[in-house]
Amino acid sequence: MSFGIPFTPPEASSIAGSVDMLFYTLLAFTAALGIFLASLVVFYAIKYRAGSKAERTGERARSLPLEVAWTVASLLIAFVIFGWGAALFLRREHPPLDALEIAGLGKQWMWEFRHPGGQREINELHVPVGKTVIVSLASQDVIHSFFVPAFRVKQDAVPGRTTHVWFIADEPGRYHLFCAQYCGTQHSEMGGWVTAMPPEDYAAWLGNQGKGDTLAADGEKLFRALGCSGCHEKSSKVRAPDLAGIFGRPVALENQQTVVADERYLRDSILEPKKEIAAGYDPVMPSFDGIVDEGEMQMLLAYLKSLSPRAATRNEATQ
Amino acid sequence: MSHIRKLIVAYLGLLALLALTVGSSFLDLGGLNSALNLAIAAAKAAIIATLFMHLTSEGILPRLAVAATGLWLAVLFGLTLIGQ
Amino acid sequence: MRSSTESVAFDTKAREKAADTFGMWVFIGSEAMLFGAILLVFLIARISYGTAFAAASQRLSLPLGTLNTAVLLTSSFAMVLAHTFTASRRWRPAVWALICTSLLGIVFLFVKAVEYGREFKEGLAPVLGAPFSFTGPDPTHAEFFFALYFAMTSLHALHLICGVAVIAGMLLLWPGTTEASRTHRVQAIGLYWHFVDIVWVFLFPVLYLINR
Amino acid sequence: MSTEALRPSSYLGEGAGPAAWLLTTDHKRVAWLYLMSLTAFFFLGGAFAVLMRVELATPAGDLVSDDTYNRLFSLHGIIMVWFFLVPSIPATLGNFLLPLMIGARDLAFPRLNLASWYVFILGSAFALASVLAGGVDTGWTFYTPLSTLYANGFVSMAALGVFIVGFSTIMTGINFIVTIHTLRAPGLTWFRLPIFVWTMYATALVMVLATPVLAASLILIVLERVFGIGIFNPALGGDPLLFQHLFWFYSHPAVYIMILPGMGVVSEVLPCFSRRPLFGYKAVALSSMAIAVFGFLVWGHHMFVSGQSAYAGVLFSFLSFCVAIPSAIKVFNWSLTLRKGEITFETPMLYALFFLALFTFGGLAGLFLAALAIDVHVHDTYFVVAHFHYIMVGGMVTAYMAGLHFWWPKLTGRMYSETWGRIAATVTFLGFNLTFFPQFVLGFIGMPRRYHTYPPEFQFWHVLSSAGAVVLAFGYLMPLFYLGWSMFRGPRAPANPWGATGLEWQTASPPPPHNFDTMPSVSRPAYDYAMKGLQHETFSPHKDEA
Repeated sequence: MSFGIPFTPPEASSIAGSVDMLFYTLLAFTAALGIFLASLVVFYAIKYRAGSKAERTGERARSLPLEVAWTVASLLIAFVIFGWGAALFLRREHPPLDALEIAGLGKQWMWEFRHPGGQREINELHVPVGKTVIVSLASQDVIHSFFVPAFRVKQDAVPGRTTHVWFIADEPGRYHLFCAQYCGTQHSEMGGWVTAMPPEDYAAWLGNQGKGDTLAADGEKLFRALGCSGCHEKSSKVRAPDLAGIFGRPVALENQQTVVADERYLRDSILEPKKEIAAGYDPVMPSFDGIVDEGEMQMLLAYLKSLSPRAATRNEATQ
Repeated sequence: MSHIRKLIVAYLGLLALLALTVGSSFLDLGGLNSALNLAIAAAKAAIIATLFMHLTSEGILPRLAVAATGLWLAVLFGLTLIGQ
Repeated sequence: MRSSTESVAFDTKAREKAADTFGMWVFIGSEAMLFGAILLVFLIARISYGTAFAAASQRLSLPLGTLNTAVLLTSSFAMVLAHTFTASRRWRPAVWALICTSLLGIVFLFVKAVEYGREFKEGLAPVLGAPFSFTGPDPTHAEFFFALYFAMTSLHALHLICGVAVIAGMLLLWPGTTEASRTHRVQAIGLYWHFVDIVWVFLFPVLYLINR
Repeated sequence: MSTEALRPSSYLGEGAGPAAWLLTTDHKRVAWLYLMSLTAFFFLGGAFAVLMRVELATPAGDLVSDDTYNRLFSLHGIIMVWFFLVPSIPATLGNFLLPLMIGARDLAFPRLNLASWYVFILGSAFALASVLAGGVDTGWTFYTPLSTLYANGFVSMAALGVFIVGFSTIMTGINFIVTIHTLRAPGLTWFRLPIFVWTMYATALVMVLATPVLAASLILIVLERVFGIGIFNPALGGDPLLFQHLFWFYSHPAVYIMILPGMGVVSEVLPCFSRRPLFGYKAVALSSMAIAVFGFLVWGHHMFVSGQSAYAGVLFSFLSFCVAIPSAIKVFNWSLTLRKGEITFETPMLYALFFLALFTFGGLAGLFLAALAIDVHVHDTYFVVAHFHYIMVGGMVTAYMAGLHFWWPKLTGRMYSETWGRIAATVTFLGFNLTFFPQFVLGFIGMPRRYHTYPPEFQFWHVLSSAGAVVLAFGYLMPLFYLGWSMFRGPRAPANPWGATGLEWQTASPPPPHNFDTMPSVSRPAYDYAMKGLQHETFSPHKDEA
């Protein structure tokens, strides 16, 4: 019917259907309203054209009931659309438990992904169908944006912080992956394909990728190489906080406040250790700003998360 | 002449407030220091605006301009801080 | 009749004066948004890096800052005197008051320059490629503080320089101007001058008085 | 009052020569200075757009390189937004008409008005210099840290140009606010003002209060690029999202700077050619003010996927739906104005009706973008591009053309060719829809914006859009010729060729140097078309030529 001309994007994720439902409902509503207004104007334009014999008595230039009526009606309709859109949007905050977490790193001009097993791909992302996938996004340089139209998901990757996007692919296939935020010269080349495959195929694919170390294991190596373990291990002479089980736990700070040790806190503690000092410890840790790049940061975070096995799959801060 | 006397009092008041704000910064009031400093700054601004700039005696229009600016600054600060 | 007003648009002097005053206030509102936006940037940074900012703030010279605040308040007082004298057509004291105002403005700029010089010498000026050396707990964000400090104070100083230039120009043209236009101009520059003073009244505690 | 026999000397006749024009403080001449400069920028920005569309006719990047393409869309945006759309109606028609409409001899600050044009020219010089030096590749949004640390174009120079032009905008804004408050003719109360004046007031308010925030963020960008201070640089403790907050605090209200004057023009044209008072005058007037105020509360809807907190996103979405209401009210009122009218379809009316269609359409598309879950999908795609152009080009530029034709007799004292006018309006309307409607589809199927190359399955829609762009270009070139021709050869226009109400029509065409021979006073509401006693001079070009 469509002669190869695309009119709609593929629906390939668990949320795509509900987003499209809202889209098409809104489309029907706006089309109806648009056609109604257009017909009204055309009707008036013909009926009341100069010289026509239309009845023109009883004209009024204002009508308070009418103004109030359409203002209230517009408001009510607007609130319904708002509520619907917001309810779907807030699901972004609450990914299902037991997710597969993949680290995504944007840099000019490529996407680099690391699977939990350490398998690395560039501008390609393989994911299993039917399983929640959380991509934790970071950027090496400028702002990028992870966009898979078929999944109806998009999230900016902002330098200096970690953001998350999650989806459940429900239709095997190859789908476009784009960078949606303009990021410089080769912006339009930055992207590739997301391949959604049945879980068994995904497992097989992972197996064929060669046995790299896991992301967490790489992080652990880095943790030793950078000398972090020198202070943070229990046997160390320098008194530094023990990091076992740190992720997701509340930390008492010197200024009497308490923060939850989320990714933001861990990242800041590595790059800006003087910012939030854990209560009872001297502020002796040097900053690793400029020493640890974004890719290495993801490894370190994966390692630190792996020290709290229960919390690691829960994603407490999807923004 | 009483007008000039009023201005002199305002001027001395400004200097007194300056002394107060500098002095208070040597006391440790916790989070209150910043609040106090800003309150004093607002008081100084109010003195300058009403007595030096005749904000309240030039009709409604200048006050309208100040009110609009205040509203917009509040929006800028408020909504940006919410977004943080 | 039209000659009594400056602009062809008005037919009475009173309406023109009201319009001038209002125009100046709208301009001040616009300027307030400019400084407000930069203060917002500062505020957000201050919330994130409170300790570093407090430590960096300690390195500013409180005596010089306080002196400068007093100087600027005094200049505003001189300005309002000039306005009062012009209103009662006492031209000679008005001129002296204006001279005082601009001289105090220059004193402020001079003291500010001394402060800048001190900060450059101590390596606290992360601008123009000057080396930055700060021995404190968190030099990165102390540098951030100084960057904002230089941005904000130099923008303020730029406004003050404009004010001094306008007063100087007005004094040069003084003998040849009509009484009506003198009143006009003193009124307008007065409002501007007081506004620049108010900006400093906020900058001073925000920059110099963080947890002394 | 102004009969053909006793034509008073017009503002156009007072002193020819470059000096008489370049040093004028007459608001009508300053309007012409702006009109000339803005027309040049409009066609420059349009040329960039056509080049872009030609490049996009094929999926591969075969006409220009990626760097060149990025510069094309950046310059297209920068020039169209700051050097055409923001000043367009206020600085040309607004400058010309505001004093006429309120019965004043000039704006409150005539010299400031002239100065604003020189500041505009200075800013343009910087912008053009950056174009000639090699352009900018940041997009018109100057997002950090791309613009501060990575872009290799002449960012500082362009930012400086925009910064300076901002001052000219502020000057115009101050002038308008003060003029409307202090120079209204006796009896011209607020609720007797033409809607055009209301929208100018609302626009001026936004100009004065939002532009300084843009100025601040541009200062910080330049300081960051030149002096290396790191306010938006995460490595130095800065926050790249803070820039987006500051930028959109200005730039979202700025789209209301661009559209409000268009709404004002249409509110003048529709009643005139329907011979009916504007329906719901007070609602339209107050909704303009509501748009100006609410417009400041919604900037965060540009940042739904930026990483700002989800709850801020929900709040901004809610406020965005609220700002849709005043626009909807306006559309309903405009439509009902036609009811029981005596409608004729001269060129300005055609443009106004096209505005109504395109603005409504673009506004409805805005509902999709404000709805959070849909925005996540279509954000940063061609859907946004299409929405923006429906409002800005379909809405604003169409209204600008309506206004230009409507007041052309007043500006020049000449009539343009009605036939050519109607043809151009229709060609523009068709070309516009052909260009931008396919972009809605493109956005929905996932085509990101600012792409130099794209996957081949999107080509069909891109080809349609590119073809439309060529038609649209012809639609905009036509008026350049027939309006230009009419300036010298067009038949003389009477004072009130359309039989319109409004003070500007009560003085001669073109008006005398200080606008009115006798200063008017007002005792009737605006759009008093029901009143049959109004003195109409019906216009017939053939009678006049003979």
